[in-house]
Amino acid sequence: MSNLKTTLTGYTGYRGREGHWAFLLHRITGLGVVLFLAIHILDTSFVYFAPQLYDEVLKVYRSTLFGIGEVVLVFCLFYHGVNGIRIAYLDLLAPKAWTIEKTRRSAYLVLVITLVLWVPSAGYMIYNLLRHNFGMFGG
Amino acid sequence: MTNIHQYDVVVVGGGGAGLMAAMYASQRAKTAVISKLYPVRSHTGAAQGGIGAALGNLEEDSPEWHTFDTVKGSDYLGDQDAIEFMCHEAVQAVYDLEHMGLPFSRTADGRIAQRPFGGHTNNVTKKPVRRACYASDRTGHMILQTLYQQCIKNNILFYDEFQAMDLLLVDGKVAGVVAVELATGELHVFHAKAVIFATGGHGRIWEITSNAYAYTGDGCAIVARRGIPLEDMEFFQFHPTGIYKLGILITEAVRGEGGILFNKKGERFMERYAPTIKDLASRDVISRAMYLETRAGNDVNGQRFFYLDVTPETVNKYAEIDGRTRPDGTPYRVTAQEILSKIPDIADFCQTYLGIDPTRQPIPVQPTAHYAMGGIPTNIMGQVVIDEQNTVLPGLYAAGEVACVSVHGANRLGTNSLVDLIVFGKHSGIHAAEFALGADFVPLPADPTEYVREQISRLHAGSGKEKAAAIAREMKAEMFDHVGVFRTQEGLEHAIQKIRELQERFKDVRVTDSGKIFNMELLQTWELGNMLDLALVTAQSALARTESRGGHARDDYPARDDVNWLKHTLAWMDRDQIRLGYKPVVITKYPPKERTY
Amino acid sequence: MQIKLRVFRFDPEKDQKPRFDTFFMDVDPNDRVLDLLEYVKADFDSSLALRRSCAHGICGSDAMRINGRNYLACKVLVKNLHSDQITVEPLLGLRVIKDLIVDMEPFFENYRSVLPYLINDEALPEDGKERLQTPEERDRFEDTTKCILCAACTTSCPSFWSDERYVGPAAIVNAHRFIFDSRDRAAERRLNILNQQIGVWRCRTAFNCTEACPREIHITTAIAEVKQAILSGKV
Amino acid sequence: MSVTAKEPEKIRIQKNFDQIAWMAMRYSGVLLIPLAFGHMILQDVVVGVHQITTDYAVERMATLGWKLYDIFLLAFAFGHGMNGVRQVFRDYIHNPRSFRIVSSILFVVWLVISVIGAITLLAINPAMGR
Ligand SMILES: Cc1cc2nc3c(=O)[nH]c(=O)nc-3n(C[C@H](O)[C@H](O)[C@H](O)COP(=O)(O)OP(=O)(O)OC[C@H]3O[C@@H](n4cnc5c(N)ncnc54)[C@H](O)[C@@H]3O)c2cc1C
Ligand code: HEM
Ligand code: SF4
Ligand code: F3S
Ligand code: FES
Repeated sequence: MSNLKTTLTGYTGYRGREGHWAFLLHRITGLGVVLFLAIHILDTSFVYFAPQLYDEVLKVYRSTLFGIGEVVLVFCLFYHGVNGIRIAYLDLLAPKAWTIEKTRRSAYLVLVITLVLWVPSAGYMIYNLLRHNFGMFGG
Repeated sequence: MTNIHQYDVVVVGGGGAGLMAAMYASQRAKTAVISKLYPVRSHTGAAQGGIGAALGNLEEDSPEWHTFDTVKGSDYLGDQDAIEFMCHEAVQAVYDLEHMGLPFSRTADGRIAQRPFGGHTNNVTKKPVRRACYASDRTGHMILQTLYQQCIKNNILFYDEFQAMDLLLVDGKVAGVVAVELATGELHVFHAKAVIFATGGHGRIWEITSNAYAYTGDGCAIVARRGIPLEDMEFFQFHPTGIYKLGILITEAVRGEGGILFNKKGERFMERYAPTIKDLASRDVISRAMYLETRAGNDVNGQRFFYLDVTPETVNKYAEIDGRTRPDGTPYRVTAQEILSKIPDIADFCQTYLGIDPTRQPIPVQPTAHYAMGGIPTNIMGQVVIDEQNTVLPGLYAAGEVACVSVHGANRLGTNSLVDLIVFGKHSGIHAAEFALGADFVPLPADPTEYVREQISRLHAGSGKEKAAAIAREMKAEMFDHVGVFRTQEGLEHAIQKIRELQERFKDVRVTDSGKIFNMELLQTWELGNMLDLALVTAQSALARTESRGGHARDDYPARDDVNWLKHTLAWMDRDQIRLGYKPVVITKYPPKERTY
Repeated sequence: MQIKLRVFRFDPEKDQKPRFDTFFMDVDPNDRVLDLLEYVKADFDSSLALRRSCAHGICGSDAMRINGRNYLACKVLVKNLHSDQITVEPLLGLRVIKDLIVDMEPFFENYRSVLPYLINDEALPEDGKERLQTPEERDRFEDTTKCILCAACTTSCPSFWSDERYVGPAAIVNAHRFIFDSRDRAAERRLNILNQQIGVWRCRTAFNCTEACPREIHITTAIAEVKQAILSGKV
Repeated sequence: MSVTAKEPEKIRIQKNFDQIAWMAMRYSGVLLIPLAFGHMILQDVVVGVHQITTDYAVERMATLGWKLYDIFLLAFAFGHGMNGVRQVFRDYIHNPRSFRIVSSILFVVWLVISVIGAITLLAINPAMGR
């Protein structure tokens, strides 16, 4: 188990740069998304296996807590996807571009693109959440 | 409890010489290498410029010329039979390295690339010749890596991080070595038929040095304590271009590529000291020129440094003035890019330690203690010889910087040390294996580790009144000031007295760490003892030699004196006294002449 | 300038647990961190244990974690750290033996596993001279010949932290040096070794290795080239 | 010019799972951009959970186009994700036996959930709406 300790020390304590953070975020977001996906497949299957219960599921989905979680999920998928494309592009098409400058810059670019996608989405989702759950904006 | 191991051949040291010896010895005899550093950490890895061999890949060259240049470079103190042997063997040795995988830089037609280097000339035109075979500016690194790789391939047995502390002699024959295992603090006895010392130099005695922390002269000190003389210890090379204050080496190759030295007036002062090859004169000549310039007040800011300029503008300007051409006859002109590609590591040092880009700014340099020409006397087979008659001590070998064959005489030419390692490393390996096959083990003494234990317990038993660090500091400063580039009787006497005083004070040092595991303090304090001993031998040998020759420059005896001093110094450490003796220089083809560049 | 130096200490013969010793000292911004550690040994606590030799970034002895990142202590100047607090710790992922000294054996074992030596059993040129190689062929692996086996890369790699069987960037760099050498004939063997579970596929391009390499080797590029060679079967 | 005139070496590499998985992660990832991003943007952002009802879900899943889309998404996203999880576990679990057990469990989880998802997608038809 000393490896686990080393790993955690390294993940949190090592002052890695962009590549290190990109790796950590990619891993965390990937695991987050797959966890959600597993649950999501199962709950959606209620539509077929237990349609009555699906309404309950939808209630949970509409809860405030879940709404916030959903905003996070959207970030996770956006980040993971955009960064995944960065990795796939460099690995498959431009292996020579795995250089310090390009890695640093592309890691920032990924963050920017993610935010460009996420911020409006999150805004709209929060708007909906506030409207439906808190009756704001004439909801 | 001590651990006893038995090998036909034990190699002490895992640098270029040690690995080469191990590779050849292990082909025939059961061999082990013990090294206080991981072999790849050895100082051979620091060598930058190149390895000299008359391959003639770019222009006409011959081992004869290489021989003559080396003899001349040695200020006629080198043994000419050994030099001739080395320079002829060099060619095959370089091809051997290539076959082992060494990634030499290449010429356009795929051959090993070569560059000019200080003191290497075309004997006919007297112009610099391209003789230094190189792999960028990390030739030594590539030699060390390549040899280590081959050792792995050949399953050579390594005792990494084992520090030898004593040589076992029984009735004038080698019985083995005693080493401490750093990781456990345990003593190990290596019972051997033949022992090869390849422990490198001792440049850490001086304050400003290009040498590694590990360069504490363990090999010389160990054998000297066992009654073996040290040869030509007064000859220590000061390399003219160490980075100001740090001593980090800026290879001669920088001047080979066209770099020029300037004093504070912006004058190319080497024109005055070596009118023919100017900035590519040999090291002792340039270091001495710098000293004289300093004395004349021409050093920059009065701080004893000069500028080495490799900016393309300067290089091209002076290449034009000198009429330097490329092999195809076109004028020699360079771009910043080209310079960078030839000396990437140097550029990196300048960037890291000085924050300057050498293709835009000049590099501040000063002479730095660099290379021990002297050491354990050997013959061309690497056998240690212990007196004026060159009597062989059976089973004991030395190779590399620790040895004095003597091929470098009073001054080593750049690139010749790597040649020395490879050639004599190889031959000592071959010969040691041969010897071991025909010899029996000499029985170990009753208590083989006694002397080492005694030395260690003394280091623990000191009163603690004195600090090792302070003693080291004072020794280095004293040596740099008085046993440096220029020496005088007064200075040397001062130094000798000071070192004796430091040796006394050293007895009051106490090692605070009483542990066994990686007790670096203990070992480093022991190393300081070695350095003090060698400092004394160096100063004593220098005081006796009342002439100036190569790396040994006496202010009070400025001329070379072939009548009285064309001989090698031998220095014995008899308890606390240094006894000096002399043996003749071997001269075959080249009678001494005045040495001008 | 005045700095606060914190040094990781652990003496296996005395201590149950590691501790940090703190030293306040006046230093020159141009001092190397190695110089500071030498000041500690000279003036404060001579029992501090570390490896070092060349003092100019060429022997690979003194890789360690400085302010949380791997450097050679002799190649990083105080001013480069932009801080008056300096924390020095041993490399992560290798067992600490004493103070800043770690057990390098697993690292060298990984290195040896990739056949880091020239293999070519074909006859040598008849004239006994060098095997030919063009400057272009030589350039192909120039970068990876620079490695000094300091382990700064491997011990900064998240994949290595979690599993020291991963051969690690340093081993791949040294394999690369031979795979792309036109004189070598064992690329196939090396690529098959690196195609294993503990080989190149463990690299998640976390890039700490390249950031840490004191020789500025483009490690991740080299790893990517090896991956490509495995996939395409071409070197 | 190549003076060594080295024959391009014919190198045979033993194909293995890691190598294939590495490629698969990248290709499936690229494919997942339209699939996963599309799905998420539509469902979570544009439509939003508050508009989603059982009827909506049934209707959508019953349309042939969306059915295909969802099946692809299920196959690629969950496969990609579960292999990702397997790789992460492999970083931390070193005992080969333990790892074999864990990956078997992951495989079963993947299979069961995928089958449940597949049945749902395949079986739903418009008639099921209320
Ligand atoms: C910066 C620099 C640049 C140089 N450039 C050039 C150049 O361009 N061309 C050239 O020809 N020469 C050059 N030289 C000189 C040359 O590199 C050295 O003289 C040569 O490498 C010495 O090799 P060696 O094998 O004798 O010793 P090293 O390579 O230093 O090996 C010594 C070995 O002995 C071991 N050792 C030491 N003491 C003990 C002990 N007590 N017990 C066990 N093991 C021990 C060490 O661990 C090490 O493995 C340069 C030197 C320096 C410092
Ligand atoms: C949207 C498009 C996506 C792209 C482009 C993408 C790309 C990638 C890539 C290239 C990797 C391999 C990383 C590596 O080996 O270094 C990866 C890993 C991973 N992906 Fe995705 N992915 C996407 C969507 C998803 C989805 C939807 C999930 C969850 C179901 C997911 C979960 C994971 C996980 C868990 C990993 C392993 C992470 C790790 O090894 O650290 N990915 N992804
Ligand atoms: S690749 Fe760089 S960081 Fe890694 S061991 Fe080699 S020199 Fe050190
Ligand atoms: S840090 Fe590790 S994950 Fe790859 S890019 Fe370097 S080896
Ligand atoms: S001491 Fe040699 S690399 Fe730092």
